[in-house]
Amino acid sequence: MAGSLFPYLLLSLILISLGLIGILVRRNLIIMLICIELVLNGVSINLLALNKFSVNGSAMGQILAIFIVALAAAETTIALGLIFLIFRHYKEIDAEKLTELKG
Amino acid sequence: MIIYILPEILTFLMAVFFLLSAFKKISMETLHKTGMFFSIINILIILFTINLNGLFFYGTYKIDFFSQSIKFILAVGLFFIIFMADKRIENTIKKNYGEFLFFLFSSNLGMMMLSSALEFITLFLSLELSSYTMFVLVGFLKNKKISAEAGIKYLFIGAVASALTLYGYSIIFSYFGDTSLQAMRIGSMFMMKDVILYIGFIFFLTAFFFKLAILPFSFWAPDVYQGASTNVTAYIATVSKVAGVAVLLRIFVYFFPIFADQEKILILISILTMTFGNLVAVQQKELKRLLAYSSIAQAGYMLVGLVMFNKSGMSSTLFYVTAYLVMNFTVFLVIDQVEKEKGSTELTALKGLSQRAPLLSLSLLLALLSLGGVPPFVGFTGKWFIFSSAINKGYLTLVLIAFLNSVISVYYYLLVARQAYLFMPDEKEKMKVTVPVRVYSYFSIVFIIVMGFYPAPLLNWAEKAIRYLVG
Amino acid sequence: MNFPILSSILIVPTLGVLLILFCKPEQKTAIRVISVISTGITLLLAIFLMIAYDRQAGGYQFMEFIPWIPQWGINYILAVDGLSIPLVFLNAIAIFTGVLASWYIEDRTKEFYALLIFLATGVFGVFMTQDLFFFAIFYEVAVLPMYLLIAIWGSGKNREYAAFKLTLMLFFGSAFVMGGILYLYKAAGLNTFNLMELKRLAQYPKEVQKILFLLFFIGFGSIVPSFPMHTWSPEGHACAPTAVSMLHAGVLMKLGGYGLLRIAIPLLPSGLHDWALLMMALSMCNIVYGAFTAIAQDDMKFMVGFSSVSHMGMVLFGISTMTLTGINGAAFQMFAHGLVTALYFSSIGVMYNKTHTRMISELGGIANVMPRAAFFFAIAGMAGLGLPGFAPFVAELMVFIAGVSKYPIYGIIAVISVVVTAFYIIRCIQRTYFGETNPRWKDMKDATNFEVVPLIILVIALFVFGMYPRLVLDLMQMETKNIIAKLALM
Amino acid sequence: MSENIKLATWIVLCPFISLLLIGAITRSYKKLSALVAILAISISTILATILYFKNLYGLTPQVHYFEWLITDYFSLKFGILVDSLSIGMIMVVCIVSLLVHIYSWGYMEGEAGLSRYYAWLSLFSWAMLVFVVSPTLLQAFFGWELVGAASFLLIGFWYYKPEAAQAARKAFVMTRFGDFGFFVGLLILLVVVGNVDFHVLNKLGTNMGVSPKLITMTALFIFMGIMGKSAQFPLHAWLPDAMEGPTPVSALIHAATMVAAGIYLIARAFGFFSASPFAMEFIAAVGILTSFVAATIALVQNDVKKIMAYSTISQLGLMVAALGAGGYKAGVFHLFSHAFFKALLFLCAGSLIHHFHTNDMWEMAEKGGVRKMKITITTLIIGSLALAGCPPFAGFFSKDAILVAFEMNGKHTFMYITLLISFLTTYYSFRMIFVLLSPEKEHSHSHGHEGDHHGHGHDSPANMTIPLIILAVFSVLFGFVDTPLMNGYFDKFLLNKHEVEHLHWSVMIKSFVVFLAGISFAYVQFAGKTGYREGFAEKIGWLKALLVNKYYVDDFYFILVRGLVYPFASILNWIDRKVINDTGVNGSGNIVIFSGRFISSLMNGLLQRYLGTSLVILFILVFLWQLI
Repeated sequence: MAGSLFPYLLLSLILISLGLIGILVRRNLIIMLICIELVLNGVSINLLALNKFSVNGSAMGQILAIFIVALAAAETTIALGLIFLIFRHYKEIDAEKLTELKG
Repeated sequence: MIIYILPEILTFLMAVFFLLSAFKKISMETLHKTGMFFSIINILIILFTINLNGLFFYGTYKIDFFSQSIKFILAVGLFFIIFMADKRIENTIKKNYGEFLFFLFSSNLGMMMLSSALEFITLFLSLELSSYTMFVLVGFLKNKKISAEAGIKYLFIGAVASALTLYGYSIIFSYFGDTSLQAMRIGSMFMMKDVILYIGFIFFLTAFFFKLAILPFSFWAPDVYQGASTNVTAYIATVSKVAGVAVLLRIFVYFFPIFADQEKILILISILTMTFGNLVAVQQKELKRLLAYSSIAQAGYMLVGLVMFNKSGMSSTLFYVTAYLVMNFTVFLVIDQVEKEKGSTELTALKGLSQRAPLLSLSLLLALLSLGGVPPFVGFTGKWFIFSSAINKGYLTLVLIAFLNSVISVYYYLLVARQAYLFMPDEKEKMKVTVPVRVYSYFSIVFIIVMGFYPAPLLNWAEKAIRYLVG
Repeated sequence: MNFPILSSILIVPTLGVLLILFCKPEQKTAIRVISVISTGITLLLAIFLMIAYDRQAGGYQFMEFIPWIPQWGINYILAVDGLSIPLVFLNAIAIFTGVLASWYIEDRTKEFYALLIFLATGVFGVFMTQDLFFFAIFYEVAVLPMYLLIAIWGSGKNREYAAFKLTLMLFFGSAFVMGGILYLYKAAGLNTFNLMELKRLAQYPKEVQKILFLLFFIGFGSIVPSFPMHTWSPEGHACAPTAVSMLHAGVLMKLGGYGLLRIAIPLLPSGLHDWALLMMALSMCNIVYGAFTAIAQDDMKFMVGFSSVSHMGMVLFGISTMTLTGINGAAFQMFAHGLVTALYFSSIGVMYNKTHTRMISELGGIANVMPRAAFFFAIAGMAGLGLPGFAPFVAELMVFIAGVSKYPIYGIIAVISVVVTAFYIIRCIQRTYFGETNPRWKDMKDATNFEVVPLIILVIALFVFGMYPRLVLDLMQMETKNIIAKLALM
Repeated sequence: MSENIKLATWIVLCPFISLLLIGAITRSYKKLSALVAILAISISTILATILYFKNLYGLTPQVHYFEWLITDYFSLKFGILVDSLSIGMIMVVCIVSLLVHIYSWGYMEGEAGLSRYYAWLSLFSWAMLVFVVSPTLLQAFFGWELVGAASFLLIGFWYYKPEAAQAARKAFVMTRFGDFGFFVGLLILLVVVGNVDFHVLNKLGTNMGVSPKLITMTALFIFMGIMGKSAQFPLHAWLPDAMEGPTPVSALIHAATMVAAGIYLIARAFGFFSASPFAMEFIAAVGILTSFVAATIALVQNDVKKIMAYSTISQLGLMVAALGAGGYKAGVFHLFSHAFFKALLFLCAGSLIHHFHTNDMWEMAEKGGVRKMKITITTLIIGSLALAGCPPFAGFFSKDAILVAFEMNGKHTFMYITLLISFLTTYYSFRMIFVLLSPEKEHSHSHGHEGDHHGHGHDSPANMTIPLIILAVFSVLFGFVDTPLMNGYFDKFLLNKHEVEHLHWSVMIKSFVVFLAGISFAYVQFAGKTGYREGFAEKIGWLKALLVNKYYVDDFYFILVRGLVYPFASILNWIDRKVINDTGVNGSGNIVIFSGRFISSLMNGLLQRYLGTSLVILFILVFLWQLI
């Protein structure tokens, strides 16, 4: 076997946790968008690794990974559209400033 | 074969038509009329295909009485929304009404496919389709600051939720190999269930909790309900809830063997959701925000029904969610009429409504009391079935907590109703109410009272749908 | 009996409500006429029921059975027996006199009468239904309109607070009742809400009975106002309009007692045994505490509210003795107290319409100006303090006999309330009606003939059932006998 | 149903019918309702006399029941009991009530609520008759309470007068306090014995099932009720204030019938009471104490009706003491005779008040002209002589019977105290007579109050004086009933004991000597002088203060109510308002509101805070999983 499953799982866990922390810490919306991409990629790696090692005979994992890429793209376009709108209203894209709706 | 998936195809074509209409100068009224016409055709087609049965696309797409009836409800919900978005709507929507309808129809298409999807990839794709279109709908009011803010919040929380779902699914996938839910059910019969699988399952559920606004991922609801335009909020609050419940019904049927005796965690989540929704709703001064928290609380009650993993629990949840659609839509309709009249959705905007629009305020009162679970109305009967299925599994404390929660909910629903009945209106003259709204109010009053007192028709329909689902 | 008399008792008022809703708000007289006719017909039906019920056979009669939702075991069952006929009759009188007494309502009469009759329909439903699902529905239908009735047409500055407190506390109680009913349904395992089947077949283990009875006691106790949950009752009565407080204290409080006697005790006898002491202690508080607090009240309706708390405490006290006399006394006290409180509130209402104040300190010498209103309040007072010749004396006698035989010391302490009740009622009569007339009320005119009609009906009823209680007691006896039989089995 | 029972039922029903008639039909016609009431009571009196003459020499008790209330192990019955005691009492009640009805025709004419007055009188007579004929203690309690209610309504007849309202309230509450004891005694008997018929009760001492201690307790409880109704020592304070009511009412209720109900009850349940020696001792002691206290207070009273009230309490005390000492015949005989001459005295006082429009005897004396009211003053003197116990009059024989009873039952101390009391009685009654008869002043300094000595010459109208004459005749002749002259008719009638009692000369002489002492002492101090004179009691400073303040009993009750009942009620009210309502109910409401407010402050709109909390909750749930 070309290697064991564990390093892949570890890598994807690291990627996901980095992404999540990035979303919570960084205030810039676009950076947050990048972090979401990071999380999605982590999940794809995890999916591919599991499909290779613990599931034999079906490539559904890899098909799903491809779909994830497509979905991420769609999501990013909508997100950028909205961020563009916020920039027009708030003149800055800082997540801390978006507190008009609260309570 | 075409007949079976005719509703989906038609909805897709309608969506494309509205997309193209954006380029031509078509007036808002004609678009509104065509939209209404198309949704009526949609309803008729679904009615036509209601009793069909079949499995398509290599077993990933199931058409049965359950999925067709869910599609019927979604189509009726869409019709209500379009009929509400009449000419007095905000002018940003009025100017690009075509795109508005395009997103509405595509989101409806996503939800329709969601109710029939039997395989994870189709399921996830239709879920994302409906979510993404709703992100756009929320941010549709370009000129309003809060709409953009609501949109971005809705998107980010949605994105995180779907990412976690994918991660959860990857764990589940490693156990079964095949993405179709049927394989999972058979596979899980004889395999040893360990902790990792359950953790994977909880992560898997996050996107659906996000859809239904159940506690871990429900914080978006107040801001989005308040930020979006009232029509879009109505759409999110009613139709997407029905779709969410449908997909969870589908999932829990197939995941039942894995999850047979592990429902304690889900019960805890439902109690937390109920209590969170009711407690915070008491504070709210703004109508739409109050309704957001109330919809979180209602989602808690629905989760109780879902989590019971037995036929009666599921049929009562389906009954409750249908009734919830009608009740919630009535309240949103009244808020929409008042907002168009007064321009504000503050609690005080309803002041003296009973003098100015007696019919509207009566339907508002009945809908609110029914949401609060007050007996002669359908809300109570729905709760009664859910909790009697819950108590059949011996959860007495859960039922007591739920009933006490509904007592708190009666308090803030009465806070809204008292504005209409106890105070004198500022202006004296009567509020003009268009005929369709008047017809709908009569329909909702009759529905709420009759279905509350004699629920057999709705209940039999729900049970038949669940029989097909489990069947 | 092919003519569905019981459903007609439910349908006639509902038709009345619908008719009222369809006429325009300005046609005030039409609205009033419709409500009087509909409640009048119901009263005739109730009287017919009282006569037509053949007393030898006993048990459930006039049964109507329609399967409603078979898969959940819910069916529309209406049947009456010895215990429910008097209470249906009481409710019919209360709503009829209530409608007559609220002739003065001018603002939004349409909604007022619709809600009032809707409330009475709920109470009718509770007393007649034998299905737990419909019991739950009618139980809260009876509570639901209270909020609007008090908040909109009530009097006094904090009537909103009183309306909210009343509605929420009653809903809080009903939450426990609902939980209890559902658990009854599950623990019986017969998959039916039909009360008659449950009574015949259901066997509940001891500890289940213990928990369930506690649930029902908290639920029904909050509407009977048993001690800790009673604060809504005086405030609710004080702020409610006359007809509403007549109906409320007259009939609504009996739902709790009736619920205990109909559902909790027959199905959970050992539960009653476990909790009898607690019930007795709380009812003791009710009786003595309610009576003493009534002394310190300056508002007449508050005083009557606390006296209702004290008298309803006797119902619980009667039940807690678990003897035939005690339960009979409790059932009759529910009936008698209903009449007395209706008379109290209507007579205060007659005076209140003219003086617009209920504070004893502000009123004085009203009898010189309004001798008729004074006379009727005096009669209500005399009946209230348990003067023989009126119905409450009989009930108190039976409850105290059972009390003294079961708990001698507590029984005697409970009897003290008789003196205290006399003290505050006579004090109220003396300070409001006797003595020189307060200059403010010099030009009051006396109660018109029309206002006096409901009062006369109530006085006659009080007197007839006081002098010859067996008219109602024999009816109740049949039902309480088989309750006792069930209790004896324990 | 035997003949007697039929008669008795009609006697009882007549006043009730008149009450219904007045209440329903003749309410607005004053004259008509008065006629209806007088007609009804006269029919009852005629039937009563027929009943009396039918069984002139007493009869065995005849009872007829009907089931009023059935409970599980016993049934409560109502009915009619006719025996010599009840016939005697019916006769007394009917006669006095009839005379008072006629008397009030004159006294109350021109009064606003005359029909209401006659309605309440009929209610009272009906209730009293129900009480008299009751075969069971429960029906007795039934009549007992109704009588109390009727007296409340009649005392408070002039309700626009605040003192009348206050007096009515005091009367009702105090008697009600007594009734609490009666009710508790009744309940214990019902529970222990199950059947409360008098013939069962009277034989209670014999049957072993019931412990003597229990009999004593119930007897004392019931006696508490009697203390309330018949104004015995601690609970007597209401009777003097009850004089606020119209005088005919005082004559009927607070002299002859209602206050005598207690004594009648002891007589009726004499077997039951005598079953416990301790109870009898207690009753006798309370009786004699009341009698002494009331007699002393009467010495310093100036209001004519107050003197009569205190003398009634004193005579009642004597009757209670006689019964307590075991003198069944003596108590009942004094009860009947006292009813006649006390009613007479009250009615005379009434006609005086009606004439002079003032209650105070000194003012009457100043106005003069009392001598002119021939009939009133002569009947007044006859009544006082009877009260004081002058030989030929009724009072003498009945008091003598009591003295004999004390002596026979070995209560010598009681006998001497009674002699002292009869001395005081003679003294205060003749104090009043002599003050009234004092020679008119020479009008020199009649302080110029309104000079309307309007016709101070003539007497009260006919319909007031005729009852006086009838009652005077009774007060004179009734005494002989018990003497050998009519060969011991009263013993034969009451106890159907056939041998004739010989007169106890020693006792008679003693009481006559005491009478003479009393009348002469009063003559010395009061006759022949004008202006305000002071009796021996008023001269002693501390005694006068003590007696005027009525032994501070009223103040005691005032402090009890003000200092104890009201504060206790307000404390409870405070608890109810603050503790249960504000902290308990509102408290739980506030918990919901504040927790909601706290959470909503958490939701401050920050996107990253939302995501953070969501993820944290999710991870907690996942780890918590294993613990649930």
